[in-house]
Amino acid sequence: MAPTPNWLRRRGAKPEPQNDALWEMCPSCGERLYKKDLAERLWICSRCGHHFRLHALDRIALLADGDFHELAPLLATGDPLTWSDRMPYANKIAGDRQKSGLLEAVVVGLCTIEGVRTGLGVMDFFFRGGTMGSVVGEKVTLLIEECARQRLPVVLVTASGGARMEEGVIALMQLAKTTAAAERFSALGLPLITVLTDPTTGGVSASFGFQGDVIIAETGAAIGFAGRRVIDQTIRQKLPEGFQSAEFLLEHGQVDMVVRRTELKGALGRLLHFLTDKAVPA
Amino acid sequence: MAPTPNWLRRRGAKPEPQNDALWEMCPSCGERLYKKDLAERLWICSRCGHHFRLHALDRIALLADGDFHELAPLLATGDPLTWSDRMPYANKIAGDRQKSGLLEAVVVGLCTIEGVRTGLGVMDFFFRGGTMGSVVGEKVTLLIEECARQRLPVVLVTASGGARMEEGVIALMQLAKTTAAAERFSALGLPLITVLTDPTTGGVSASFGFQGDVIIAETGAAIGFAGRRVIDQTIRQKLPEGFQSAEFLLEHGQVDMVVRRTELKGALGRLLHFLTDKAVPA
Amino acid sequence: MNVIVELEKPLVELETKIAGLKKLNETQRVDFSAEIAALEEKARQLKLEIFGNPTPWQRVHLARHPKRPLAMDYISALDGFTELHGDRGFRDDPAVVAGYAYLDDLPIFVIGEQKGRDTKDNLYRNFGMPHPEGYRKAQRIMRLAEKFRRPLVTFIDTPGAYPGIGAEERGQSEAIAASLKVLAGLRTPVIVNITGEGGSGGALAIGIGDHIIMLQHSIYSVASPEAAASILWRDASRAEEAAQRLRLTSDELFEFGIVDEVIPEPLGGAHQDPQRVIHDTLAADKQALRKLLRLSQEALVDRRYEKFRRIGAHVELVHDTAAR
Amino acid sequence: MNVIVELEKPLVELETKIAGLKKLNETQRVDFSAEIAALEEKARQLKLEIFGNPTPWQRVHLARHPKRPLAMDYISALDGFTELHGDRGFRDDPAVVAGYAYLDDLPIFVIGEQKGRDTKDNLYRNFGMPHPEGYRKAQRIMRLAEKFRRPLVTFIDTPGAYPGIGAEERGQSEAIAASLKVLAGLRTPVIVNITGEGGSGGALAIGIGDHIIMLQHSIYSVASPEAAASILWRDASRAEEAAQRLRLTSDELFEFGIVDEVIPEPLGGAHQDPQRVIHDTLAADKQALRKLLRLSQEALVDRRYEKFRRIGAHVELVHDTAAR
Ligand SMILES: [Zn+2]
Ligand SMILES: [Zn+2]
Repeated sequence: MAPTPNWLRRRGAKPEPQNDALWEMCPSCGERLYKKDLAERLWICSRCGHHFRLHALDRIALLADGDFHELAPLLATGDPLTWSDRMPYANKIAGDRQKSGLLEAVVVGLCTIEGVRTGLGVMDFFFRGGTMGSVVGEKVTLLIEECARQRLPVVLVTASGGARMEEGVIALMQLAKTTAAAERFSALGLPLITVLTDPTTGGVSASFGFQGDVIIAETGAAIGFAGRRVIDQTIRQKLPEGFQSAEFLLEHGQVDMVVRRTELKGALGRLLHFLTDKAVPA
Repeated sequence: MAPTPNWLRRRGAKPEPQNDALWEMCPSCGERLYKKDLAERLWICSRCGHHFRLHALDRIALLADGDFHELAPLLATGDPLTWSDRMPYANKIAGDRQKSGLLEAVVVGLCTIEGVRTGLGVMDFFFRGGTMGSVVGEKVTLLIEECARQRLPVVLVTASGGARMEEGVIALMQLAKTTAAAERFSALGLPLITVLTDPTTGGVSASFGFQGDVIIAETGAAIGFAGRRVIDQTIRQKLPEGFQSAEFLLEHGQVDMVVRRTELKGALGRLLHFLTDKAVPA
Repeated sequence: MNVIVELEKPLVELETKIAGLKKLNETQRVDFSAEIAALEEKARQLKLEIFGNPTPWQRVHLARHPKRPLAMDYISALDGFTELHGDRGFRDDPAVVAGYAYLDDLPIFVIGEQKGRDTKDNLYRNFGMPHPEGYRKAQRIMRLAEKFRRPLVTFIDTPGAYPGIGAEERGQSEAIAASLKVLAGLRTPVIVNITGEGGSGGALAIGIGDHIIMLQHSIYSVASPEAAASILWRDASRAEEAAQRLRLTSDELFEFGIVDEVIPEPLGGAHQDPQRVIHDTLAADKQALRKLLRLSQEALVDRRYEKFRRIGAHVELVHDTAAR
Repeated sequence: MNVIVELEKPLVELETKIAGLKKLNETQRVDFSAEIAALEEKARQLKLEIFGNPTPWQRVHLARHPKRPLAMDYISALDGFTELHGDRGFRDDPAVVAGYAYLDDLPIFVIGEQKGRDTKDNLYRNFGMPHPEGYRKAQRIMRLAEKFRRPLVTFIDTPGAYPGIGAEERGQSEAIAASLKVLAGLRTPVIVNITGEGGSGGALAIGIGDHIIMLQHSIYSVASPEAAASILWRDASRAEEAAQRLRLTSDELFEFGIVDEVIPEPLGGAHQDPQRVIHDTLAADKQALRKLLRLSQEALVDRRYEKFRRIGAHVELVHDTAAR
């Protein structure tokens, strides 16, 4: 484990992009929102309650008690297919690093949540659509393995378009790798809690996303295996109301609970305490 | 285990009821069938293939290689509720004994099936509608326990209207008792195969009936939890075609296979060999 | 029509009258104390007369009383209950509630069969009759309890598993059979509370445990009296007769050794003092757990095996009385 | 339109011609041997020209060739295959076949993804695209293999899991995630054969094993080329380009260390000599099993863990190049 400087301070060093607008429009109700207010309200629309997608670092700041010791912070893709289409994959990655301030689509580390020492992995949809390639697979695996060693619970917050096409079947194999780690971890009697945020689909939902002992969906998140577009093209019929929404999944028995962002830390803290506290001697 | 005389010889001692008709009508196609022929054809209608309900002893003769050592042959109900309605429960039992030539609704014992030493329990619908009370629960449990001791597979052939009302909640508890035995047996890595025959419903289908590692349904058998009458009364809507038939259950993923009576012994033999033979050293 | 609700009518009238007099007594100068005392004595007598020794059929209606505390009333009385949803396969069944909570300081998982309070709620809860996915949700929670070594506490209150097309299509039998199997081998303490109706396999599916607690006027039966009458005599209207014969009351089941502990109810039933009944039930749960938590997992599962292994009533004949 | 079927047309014509001449040769007095030999040489040349070095896109179509041996062709070649059906919860999914059989004398469980041979059959098999209940049936068979200590052999041939409403409602993600988890920890040898299309998570769900065998012209990909093109460029018509880039051929996957063994196909693809390909595949399965059966359960599962653990391509940077 690399000793990392205080995470929140590090975040402060992130340069505010020059062309950032001051205002953001709510994609749900259309309200024009002042970005600074929005950030203070955890990126929840003050008018309709819509949950904007959250950057990994903001999510960590929201969930961790203050400390966060990042694991494998400098892991970067080896570009196994030496992929290139309109531009080399390496360039796309470089662009995403620039935009997001992250080296890859997941940040993993150890922290405390409401006083419980926990492994925490958070995906970032703004980096390659949160897709899982070698680095995401490796970092999630390293986190789970480290927590197995230290007998700590793991919380994984997903936001992902699935496996990363540019890494081909190597990306697909990350489903197997992370699953194998989760399986071993689970056999030790340790808890894996997953938090599915908007959007969680494909290879991430079909691996560790749905392997949680308890699965929490964030309010309004789109969650599914196949993307809506693929389904539309395949079946060419009207999709049911709320299809693939967190609430739809709850009704169909797929997730344990739907939780608003403002309640998330509390819900996780209670659950972690419940699952890990030594039972009171009777 | 009680050393029992050769089963088939014993069956010969069963007095042919005086008023037995020579002919039987097929409930499926209406064909008038000569009973002696019918018995020779394993009680399968020669015209439409309808499988008549089979007596436990006929079923044992069909499945066992010739030997059958009955367990707990003399177990009889203790009438725990001292039940009586139009007549005392004890009298009903006495009548069923007279009619069926059995002491209770299940016969259990050890035998070989296609050369595999196996525990075999067969229910008889002609004894109290194959209902499960104390004796059925106890005998099935004893069989499973004996096979656990001897590390033998168990085959249970069900035919039952469910738990026996006249033994009240004591009958209900037989679901728990047989399940507990099946669970322990299963944890030893031993195979339980169930064969669901016409009809299998209620407490028997909702306990060991559906606890088989492999579940075979006999062609045309009616299988379900709730009886058709109860469902009709509850929902008052048309039932789908073939509802609760073996074939319906196959389609709905509930049973592994539907097998004709003529193929049953072969199918069981192959399965038992497959599950119990020592793997060939590679 | 609930026969207890009918019987309660004169009592309710009397109690309304007493309440009125009491109010007068406070606001007027005339002293009604004597009249009030007389009426209260009369009410007490009436209660005793009506409820002192309820018949099995009356108990069936006490168990189904619209004001009787429901599973969620017990569960809500625990600390920090959080509901967990879904079978991960088909649907979240509202007839089964499940989650985790604290019984005083003790972390437990809970499962309950939940009826509705009114018609709308009952339609949502399907009158407390689970579908296969309800039992499959329960199995998931049972496994969590085992994995995280937390005791499991269940609350039974169902007429039975739902008899419907979808329930059969999705394997009601398999769902119950699998629940029974999971509970039979579960390596964590299981406490069962029969708080209302314990109907058939649908009740037993969350009813195999190490300590079975039953409320005095709950019922527990191989089938609901109506279903039993229909099965036995093809006549559901003979339910009262079936209730009498089925031995479904707490005292009889305690005698049979099927129920380990009976929680007394106030005169007139649990709904006369829900707080007390809920408190007593949870206190009993806690006490039972305290003992069970001392056992090793192996001892616990062996003990549970023996507990159900011995239930039965059979005799060994000296010779074969069958005609064969 | 299958590009291989198109390419095969002149070859098929030529072969028809040769067959005609051969018949003439037998029945007529004139000797056509020389002509036949010449045409046969031409056919060989044509075959080599067309199929000698198929492009990735051609391989995609070889893998999808309507005459390519399907899962059931391999499974039927085993001794005494008996199909086991159903997920015990919702439906028997015809896109997944499962059961038990003997590989020579070795008792094994098998699971295969099954396409149809014609339109009607394909509708029944859903073009080999499983629903959640297909994966849940597979999990049941995996567990049986573990319980009875029989090896598991799987046959992958699917464009991917079915993207439909019901599939999503019933938890396609959960079904695949659970299958992966069961396979990852399964305490019995698992052999995986990629015999046709290996598409996405729908393939991997029966694809975690101890020895991965791939037919020479099968494909194995993170997504079908059409889906990948649609995801990458929102243009499914650029599938050929995607096929080129995705590195989905057996030689590339063998180089990556993802595939352990490649079964050569006859010139022109497996459908040119199905018997041989099926034989070679099953022989490879047997040989692999022979080795794996020597390992203890622990060693086996550890080995499988390490096998997938090391797949990846990442580097450790010396300093943070992100702008944060
Ligand atoms: Zn808004
Ligand atoms: Zn007929």
